[in-house]
Amino acid sequence: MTPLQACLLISALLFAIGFAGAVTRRHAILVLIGIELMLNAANLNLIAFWRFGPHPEALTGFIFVLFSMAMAGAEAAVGLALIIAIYRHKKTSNLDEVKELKG
Amino acid sequence: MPPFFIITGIVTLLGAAFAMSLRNLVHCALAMAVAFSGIAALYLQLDAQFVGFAEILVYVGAIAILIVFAILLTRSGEAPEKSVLTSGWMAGIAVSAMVFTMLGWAVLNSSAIPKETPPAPVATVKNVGDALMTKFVLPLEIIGLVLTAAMIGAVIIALKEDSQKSKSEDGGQQ
Amino acid sequence: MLGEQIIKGMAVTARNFFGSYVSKERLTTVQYPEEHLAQKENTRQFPFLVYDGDNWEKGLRCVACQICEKECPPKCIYIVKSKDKKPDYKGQPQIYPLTFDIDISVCMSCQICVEVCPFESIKMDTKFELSTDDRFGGLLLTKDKLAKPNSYYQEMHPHDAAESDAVIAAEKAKAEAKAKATAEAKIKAETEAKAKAAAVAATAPIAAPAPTTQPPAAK
Amino acid sequence: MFDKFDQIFVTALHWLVSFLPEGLRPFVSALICIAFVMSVFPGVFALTTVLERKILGRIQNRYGPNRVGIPFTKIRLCGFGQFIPDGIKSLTKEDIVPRAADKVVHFLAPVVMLVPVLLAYAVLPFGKHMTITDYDAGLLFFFAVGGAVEVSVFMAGWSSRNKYSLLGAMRAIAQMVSYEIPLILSAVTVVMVVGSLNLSEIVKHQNNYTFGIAHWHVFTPWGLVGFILFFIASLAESNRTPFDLPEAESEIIAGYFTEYSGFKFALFFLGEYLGMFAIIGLGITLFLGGWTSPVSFLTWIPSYLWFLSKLMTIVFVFIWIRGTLPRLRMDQLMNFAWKFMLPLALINILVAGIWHYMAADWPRWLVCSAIIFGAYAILGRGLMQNQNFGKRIYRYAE
Repeated sequence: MTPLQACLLISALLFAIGFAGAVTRRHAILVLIGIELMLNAANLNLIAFWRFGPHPEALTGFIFVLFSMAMAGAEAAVGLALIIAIYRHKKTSNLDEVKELKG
Repeated sequence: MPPFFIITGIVTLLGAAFAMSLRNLVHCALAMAVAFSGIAALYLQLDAQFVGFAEILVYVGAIAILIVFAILLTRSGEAPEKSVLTSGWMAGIAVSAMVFTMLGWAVLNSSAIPKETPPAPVATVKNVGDALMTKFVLPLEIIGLVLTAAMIGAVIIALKEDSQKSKSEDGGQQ
Repeated sequence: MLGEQIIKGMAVTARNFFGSYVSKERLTTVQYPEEHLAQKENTRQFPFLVYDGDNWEKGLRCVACQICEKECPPKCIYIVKSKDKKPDYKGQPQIYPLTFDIDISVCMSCQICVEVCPFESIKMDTKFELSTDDRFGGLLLTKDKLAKPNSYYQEMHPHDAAESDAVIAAEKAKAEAKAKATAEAKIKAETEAKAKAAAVAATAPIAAPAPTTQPPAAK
Repeated sequence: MFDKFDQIFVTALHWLVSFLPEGLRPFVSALICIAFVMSVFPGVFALTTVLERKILGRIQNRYGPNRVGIPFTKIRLCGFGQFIPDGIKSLTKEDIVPRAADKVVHFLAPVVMLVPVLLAYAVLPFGKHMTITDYDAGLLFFFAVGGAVEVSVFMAGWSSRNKYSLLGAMRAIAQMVSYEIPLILSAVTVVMVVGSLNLSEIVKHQNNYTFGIAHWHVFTPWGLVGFILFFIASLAESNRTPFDLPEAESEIIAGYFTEYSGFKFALFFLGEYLGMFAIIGLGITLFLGGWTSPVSFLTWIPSYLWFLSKLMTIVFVFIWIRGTLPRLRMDQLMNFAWKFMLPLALINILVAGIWHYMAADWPRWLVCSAIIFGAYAILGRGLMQNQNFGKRIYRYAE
């Protein structure tokens, strides 16, 4: 197994774990954590391909990861603000109980 | 394959698995911080130090803390008595297992994977800065805009409804 | 301007900081085991027993009347009376304490024992460094440790000691006067008796030889 | 001669390592460096605990500890032996864990606190050629590991299951997050002017002399403001008075380490002080010329001594401030961070840019000073005017 394949396998497993968590857990914050894990799996992929790819000096994957981190920060901020707003409104952050559009 | 790489990978995956499976949400958040630290260590071993430290700064220093705050603000610090899983969790696990098998199969059998390891690239802060200020200057600006928008949006969403509105709501309830 | 008051405050503390190195008046702390503050005259710590003269066993004023033992609120005094009697400072035969213990781990320095003592025998000491590593025996003061000479008391509390000495002197004087009075009365009675006897003797044919030696002895 | 004395530690390290086989050398030299940090800075910590009590005592016209010296002798060393019994006491005390506490997290919190703090020393230049890892993005590394301290604070506060602990932890995190922004922004000015995140590079940039006076960043308008901002923010980051709300004894007992005792408490205490030294060390490196001497005729004094003396001077000022200022209220704390320090730091970045691009002559001094002074006056006035002395309105988290 080459190092690249090892990285990709780790990232695939990380993605699967994050996905399983996001799909199976009830709590909204845990879904968010799962999404963060999936994003990180993608970032790991990008870094691995930058490192072992043909043109590392172009820094494409590297910069992509930086931007993706900034996006993750924005996403987390907005997501958590939404969760808090929903909690304030419905007194729950359990996703099964937040399925009605009627407020 | 250096052993340290494998250890970090295992720590990362264990952290992620615990983050997704523990009952207590605060434990989940802390396990997530472990997973992120592991990913940062992986980045360091892939010669991407800048990204590694940015990962710790952003994920462990900011997002983990943010999530912990959200957990405490939504009063979910205690482990729930009810089931923590959704009704269709079996299907979810099955789908994610399928995703992993497919990805793993593709990774192991792909012909596009280069066989030899290239020498470590240099990604000094200066190079990154130059790239950000020349080639990627437009994405950088857009990211700045997105972050500002996200910040304002988050503040507006999380802000309490103004007192007049809540007063009328109270009146309505009575 | 923001920060102005902060700088003023910092200046004050800096003045204190450096001032404490130059001026001794700023540092009010007394470095205790090495330095001692002069004690006030009214300092009182724990009781002790006063004795007169040089021999503490002979000169002890205490007569084991046990009033202090009864009055002591925390009951820290323990007295055993003697069976025999010894002459006190007045020369009267008195009971004396065989045992006189004060447990100063119990004593609360209330000074009631001093107030009630009719013999000016128990007084308050100013010694306070009484810590010991033996918390049972070391804090139980026995008679020999409690006994201190009157000169010590006079030095420690001159005013009180003078008062107490005056009381004792008055008592003594009273007792002497009484003794004298009784002696005089005795002598008078004797002389009267003798005079009577002499008168009787004068009338009688035999004269007594004794009355010639009597006057100097009476003086 | 003086140069040899300056490099004595570096030469000693090379000499020690030279006996080993080639493959072991990096590993062993790293171990020696770790041992160096683990012995020197806890030593400075021990000294500081006594010094702090002595200085506070003097400020309040007391002596402070002056008894304990070398055991079994009459030598008192002005009380500087005090840390030995203190240490023995805190290390041998019973370790009490609340029954309701989350045992694992409660146990891990002090460790998680100490690890990033010690890691931060890896990039600090203690002297000439005395940086453990001369890493390209050292400043980023420093701030990254500094951010991990917040997690440990939360772990300690939450796992104790004590409302005081939790309140203290929440206060500490809110304070650290708020003050990290002016901290980083004030450091950004230096990065802009030097053009490097490498701390050795930053020191080298300040190691020039005109008329015998060093080119420290603090001697420029933007550097002065940056240093003051950094100083205040580092006071807040290390939870020192007047920003010691997280452990306000009179309100919430001891904050997030209320439920800690014995060895774990000692670890927290150590971690807090080591964090303070690290952040002071960074401030020295960024603004006060690191290990360089302020005047050219004193360059013969060994560089590590300069670093240490600067460190102790700033520690003294920290203690002095602790002896002077009362604790802030939470809203004052937040107002100060967001309404005064953040705008001033942003303006300072602008000033640093102007400074960088204007010709090195007197007009740039004038322009930069004018901008900074104006901003300071306006922001300061705004902060004072917004003070609300009326009845407080409480808002609770729901």
